[in-house]
Amino acid sequence: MVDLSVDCGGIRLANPVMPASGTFASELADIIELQRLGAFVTKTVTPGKRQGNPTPRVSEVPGGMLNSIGIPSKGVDAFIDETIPLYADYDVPLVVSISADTPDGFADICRRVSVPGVAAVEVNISCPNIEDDGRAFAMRPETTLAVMRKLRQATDLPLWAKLTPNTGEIPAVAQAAEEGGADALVVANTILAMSVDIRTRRASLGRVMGGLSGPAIKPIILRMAYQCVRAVQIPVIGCGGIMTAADALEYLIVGCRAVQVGTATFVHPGAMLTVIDGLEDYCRQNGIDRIADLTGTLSAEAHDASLEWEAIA
Amino acid sequence: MVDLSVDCGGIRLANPVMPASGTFASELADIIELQRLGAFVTKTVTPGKRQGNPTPRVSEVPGGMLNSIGIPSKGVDAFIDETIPLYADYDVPLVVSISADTPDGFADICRRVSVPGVAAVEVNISCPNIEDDGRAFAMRPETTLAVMRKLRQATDLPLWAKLTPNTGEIPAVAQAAEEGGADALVVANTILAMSVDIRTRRASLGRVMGGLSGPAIKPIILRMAYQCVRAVQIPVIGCGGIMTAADALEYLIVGCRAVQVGTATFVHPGAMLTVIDGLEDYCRQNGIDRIADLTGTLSAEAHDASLEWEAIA
Amino acid sequence: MQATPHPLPSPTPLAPPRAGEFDARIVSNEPVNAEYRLMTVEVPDGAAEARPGQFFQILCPHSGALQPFFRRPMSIYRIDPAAGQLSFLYKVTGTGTRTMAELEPDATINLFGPLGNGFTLPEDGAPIVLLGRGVGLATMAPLVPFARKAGHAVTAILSARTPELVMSEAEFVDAGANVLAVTDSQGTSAVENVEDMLHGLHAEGRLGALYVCGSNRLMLAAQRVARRLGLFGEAALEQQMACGVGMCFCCVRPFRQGDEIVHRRVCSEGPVFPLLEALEW
Amino acid sequence: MQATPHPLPSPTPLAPPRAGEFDARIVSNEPVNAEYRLMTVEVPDGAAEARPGQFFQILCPHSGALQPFFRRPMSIYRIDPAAGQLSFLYKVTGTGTRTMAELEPDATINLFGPLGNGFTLPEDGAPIVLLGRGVGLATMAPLVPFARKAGHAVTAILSARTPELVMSEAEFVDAGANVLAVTDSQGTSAVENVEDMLHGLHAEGRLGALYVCGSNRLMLAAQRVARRLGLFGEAALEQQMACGVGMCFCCVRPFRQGDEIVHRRVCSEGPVFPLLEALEW
Ligand SMILES: Cc1cc2nc3c(=O)[nH]c(=O)nc-3n(C[C@H](O)[C@H](O)[C@H](O)COP(=O)(O)OP(=O)(O)OC[C@H]3O[C@@H](n4cnc5c(N)ncnc54)[C@H](O)[C@@H]3O)c2cc1C
Ligand SMILES: Cc1cc2nc3c(=O)[nH]c(=O)nc-3n(C[C@H](O)[C@H](O)[C@H](O)COP(=O)(O)OP(=O)(O)OC[C@H]3O[C@@H](n4cnc5c(N)ncnc54)[C@H](O)[C@@H]3O)c2cc1C
Ligand SMILES: Cc1cc2nc3c(=O)[nH]c(=O)nc-3n(C[C@H](O)[C@H](O)[C@H](O)COP(=O)(O)O)c2cc1C
Ligand SMILES: Cc1cc2nc3c(=O)[nH]c(=O)nc-3n(C[C@H](O)[C@H](O)[C@H](O)COP(=O)(O)O)c2cc1C
Ligand code: FES
Ligand code: FES
Repeated sequence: MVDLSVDCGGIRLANPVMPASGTFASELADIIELQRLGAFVTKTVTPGKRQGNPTPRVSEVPGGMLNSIGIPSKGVDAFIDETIPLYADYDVPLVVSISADTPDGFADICRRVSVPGVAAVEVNISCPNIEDDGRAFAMRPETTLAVMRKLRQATDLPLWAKLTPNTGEIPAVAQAAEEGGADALVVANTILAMSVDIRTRRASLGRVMGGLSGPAIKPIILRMAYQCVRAVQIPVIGCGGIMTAADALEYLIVGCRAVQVGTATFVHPGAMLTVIDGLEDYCRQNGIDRIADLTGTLSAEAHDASLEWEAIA
Repeated sequence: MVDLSVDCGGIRLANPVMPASGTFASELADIIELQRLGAFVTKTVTPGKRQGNPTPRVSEVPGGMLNSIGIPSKGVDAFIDETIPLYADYDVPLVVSISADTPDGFADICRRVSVPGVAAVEVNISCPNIEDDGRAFAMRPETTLAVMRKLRQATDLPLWAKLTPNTGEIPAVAQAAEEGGADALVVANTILAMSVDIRTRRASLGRVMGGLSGPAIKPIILRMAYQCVRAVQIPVIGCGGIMTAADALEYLIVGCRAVQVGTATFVHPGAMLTVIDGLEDYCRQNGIDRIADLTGTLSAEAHDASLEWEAIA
Repeated sequence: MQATPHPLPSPTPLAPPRAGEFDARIVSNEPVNAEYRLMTVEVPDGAAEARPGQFFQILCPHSGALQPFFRRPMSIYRIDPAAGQLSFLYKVTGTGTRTMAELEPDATINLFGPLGNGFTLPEDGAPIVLLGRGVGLATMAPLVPFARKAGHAVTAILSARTPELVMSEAEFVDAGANVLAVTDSQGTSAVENVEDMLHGLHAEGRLGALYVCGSNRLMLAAQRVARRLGLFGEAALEQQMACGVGMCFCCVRPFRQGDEIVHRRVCSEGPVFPLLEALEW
Repeated sequence: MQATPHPLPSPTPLAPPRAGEFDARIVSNEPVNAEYRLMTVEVPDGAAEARPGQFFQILCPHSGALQPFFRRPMSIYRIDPAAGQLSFLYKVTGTGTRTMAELEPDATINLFGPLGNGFTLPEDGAPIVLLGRGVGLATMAPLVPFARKAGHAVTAILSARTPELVMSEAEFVDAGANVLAVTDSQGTSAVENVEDMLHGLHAEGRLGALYVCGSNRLMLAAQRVARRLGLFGEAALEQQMACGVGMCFCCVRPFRQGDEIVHRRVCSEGPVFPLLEALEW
């Protein structure tokens, strides 16, 4: 028997596989055995009600998808009353993803979702901060540190900071999140992108730009996860383009403690379970008793060269 | 007859399609009719001789490839003596890509390659600047402005600045390049990424991290090209993931004046010619007499929303 | 919530079977006309219990440069629980349907479903009228045998560009529907004419509830008639989908709910909605 | 530059035909043993003029989850200009070769080539010895008929794990080579034994030039023998490729050039190199 459990950012998970925010909902209970997941992560909830973006909200591109769903939200009160209870019967830690457009608003919603039944709070700091010209909090270390400090004071629950891959300085942002009190990092959200329908000459999304997710981004996010692992002491949760156990293994090997699976669930509703099974098989075949031992086993010999690496030219 | 010619950053091209630096060499003359290309762009040359990176230097990933070729270079003197003359017999503008690891070194090599037979200089400022901790020049607006000012003084030839997509502030970097004297922008170089062989638990590249290119990056680079088009007055040359004429059309529609084709040539050696043919067909079928008229024809109605866009959440 | 009262008792909900992902063997995949094809697949126990109006998310294969990433939603066109078979009637339009069209019998195709909420029938055996065009006919076809079995008289108004393109007429007739074809080329498909036909059917006692799919114009016409006559009705709607099960919120459309305009997910809250709540697109 | 003098006149360069990208019809694609398959394709005029040691860049199809991105380099195994056919002998190892293996006769496959520089033969009709293992046999096989036609006696030492895995023995014999098989299971493939065999062949006047491919150990042995006896020789090498034509510099390997270690591109400066310049890998 392989021990798949991991300690991750203040909570213990039965296995390192969980859904990515916005790609999971209780509706999935009709289709797969939710009890088998390492954690539940909810769609980001905002303080007030929001409609989300105009349609078309998604578009497929080679090896992935664009989305500009935005954050349609019924507001935090309805979320606490209606959504949290949906998961009460499961013996799986519930991680609530939150966002707000000011640091104080963020702290406030964080306080409000810190209720029984919630195991950790994932803070989606990849969203725009209206006090910084609409730049996402996690674009810069300074704004990351500031918002994380406020969030840290707002809750005793474990805090997971979800970073944006759109920044040019992810290691520094990761360090700022750690310094600000994050218990784990989720690396990362979607990459800003777009596509055009050449027949109509219109952007394929109603909002023109949107977030790229799916296999296309995996090599980029894997690199960022690896950079973060080397920059901080807290656990890093890899998230980007995981379709199979092999993809999840890459994240664990470069040093992630756990992974989130997003877009894959849209293509294969059972993708998370297939990943869990595949991780177990890999461990068994490779004589690994505890999956936690796999974390950070990237062969060391090439590391030094990469330390100085900045661009490829 | 469709007029495919475009004015682009100080030179006139017979058509808007050219190779991306590092994915083209005179060897291609044995295989395709080079005379049909809009321009020639050479592999980046550095002041001195360089070996390049350890192997494996490439790895395939879903929808693209990683490379850590580095810049093996025979040095600028051999380049001027041996490489430039190879293109003397063609009636196609020759664009020489250069790089160096200090601003002064950059200015110096720029001066030296400004010889007869060279139509424009592409400055690969996506490469590390040893005076800025090895960060690439084009990671920040300040270092971009500084190096572009020096380069501008070093040559009277048109200067094309090739940006890196690894920055979090590409519009500001684009503006700095323009302010520093660039005649056009090439958007963009490869995206830093990595992958791991889960059997050996080694990075698949000898250098661990490398640049992602090919279809996987197209939606990201297209977004950046669009952002740059809106940020500057000088022409933008789109470069990233173009495999077909449809891909090139997306770049033109969002506002690029010309395009560069890289990785596609490795898969289909005739890719650039297929793109040229496809552009001509599209113009003919859509009643467009001059391809230059297609630039920037993205349907305007959705633009406003995207102006405020910063992150998707 | 139904915006206007209707004279029929509350409809019977048809509980869908549990949805699943599975590989199905293709029995046949033949062109029906220049644009449409009919694919019949063998499905595991239970899946053939799907209800009219429900749909499957089809994983279209990759083929050369065509690399569909999302699944494609397709209504169930024919349900044959005895044979354990389902059919899809689909229009070959883009990437995914083109690769679907290339599949040969005996190949497998990955399906996810049945998904969504099917049509509901009035309880009192009232006569029903189906109104459809194009792909909409595929969605409504399986309602005919279900409604007949439940004792409803069925009239189907099938709209198309030309008489040759009126699809599935035989399918509807065989299943026991009274079919009226209207076409653009004969000038019979104009909205006013269809509205007149509906009033005529009502006068003859043949219109007790109204179902519509596949055309915005027809839906608006059906809404006017249903509002005027106080009829129960349903509309099956389309929207681009990613997850197909209510998680991603990409498939929303606006609906009238009392005085409010609300967003609902076509996949999980539909694709069949109360006729009078649907907004035009 | 040849590092040591050799007693043979300078070799005859064999000018390769112009390379091109084209779709080829597959004539057959059969397993040869548990690991290897043989694919024969019909090629347009000119392409069948390829030279031994040259290779093609094969665009392997996408198949389900297997999505090879790069082309795969494959040596030409058999050249039949009369029939306008070429064959590749390939080992099914990873993504690309697995999708190649799925192709049926009459399907098309996209090829780019012929590429690279082939083997050169000594001018004076000296007897030659080929030394190969595994995939290396595929690369050297077409050299046999070429060398025989040019008047060279040919001995081929074929190395393998077991006698059953000695590939292409018949191909070599039919083309006129004297074949010596050495295997691990029989204990005959050890480097020392092979070196002894080479010395023996030299003593018999059967070793005038030496060609090696497919094993680092064998290459080093061949280098020792060639250096000791002052022989002309060539080694065909492998390295991962992207462009296949010298543009991307991913396929470099280190070589001895006088006192220097230099990088050369296997695709365009090779894949056949002077034996004594190649460095072990
Ligand atoms: C619930 C439901 C049931 C449907 N039933 C049928 C049916 O029985 N027969 C039939 O022919 N068609 C049906 N459609 C429409 C069908 O899904 C589209 O024609 C199909 O997705 C087009 O895919 P494509 O790859 O050919 O086109 P592409 O243009 O390549 O598709 C690109 C993207 O747009 C989406 N898309 C394109 N058109 C539509 C559309 N009309 N509705 C929703 N998404 C779309 C695709 O799913 C894909 O995500 C149904 C749609 C829905 C929502
Ligand atoms: C000039 C040349 C001639 C060759 N001739 C033959 C031949 O006749 N028969 C034969 O069976 N094999 C030959 N090979 C090796 C063959 O190219 C590889 O076995 C093949 O590329 C493996 O592809 P894959 O998709 O199965 O493996 P994967 O592991 O999926 O390949 C991943 C990547 O590594 C590359 N790669 C893997 N192994 C090798 C290798 N040994 N050499 C170069 N690249 C490799 C692939 O091309 C691809 O880019 C030759 C190689 C070269 C360079
Ligand atoms: C449709 C969709 C909606 C998403 N919504 C959210 C969200 O509400 N909050 C959030 O933090 N991330 C959201 N994401 C990002 C995912 O959580 C994840 O970071 C990203 O998709 C990369 O992982 P993947 O490639 O496995 O999908 C969303 C992604 C998609 C595709
Ligand atoms: C093998 C390889 C080598 C490259 N070398 C260079 C280089 O020397 N200088 C440079 O500016 N860009 C270099 N690039 C980047 C390309 O010019 C181009 O910006 C990038 O590949 C994106 O375009 P693509 O997706 O069409 O390949 C290289 C790319 C590849 C794949
Ligand atoms: S398709 Fe995902 S919510 Fe409807
Ligand atoms: S494969 Fe590109 S240089 Fe050899």
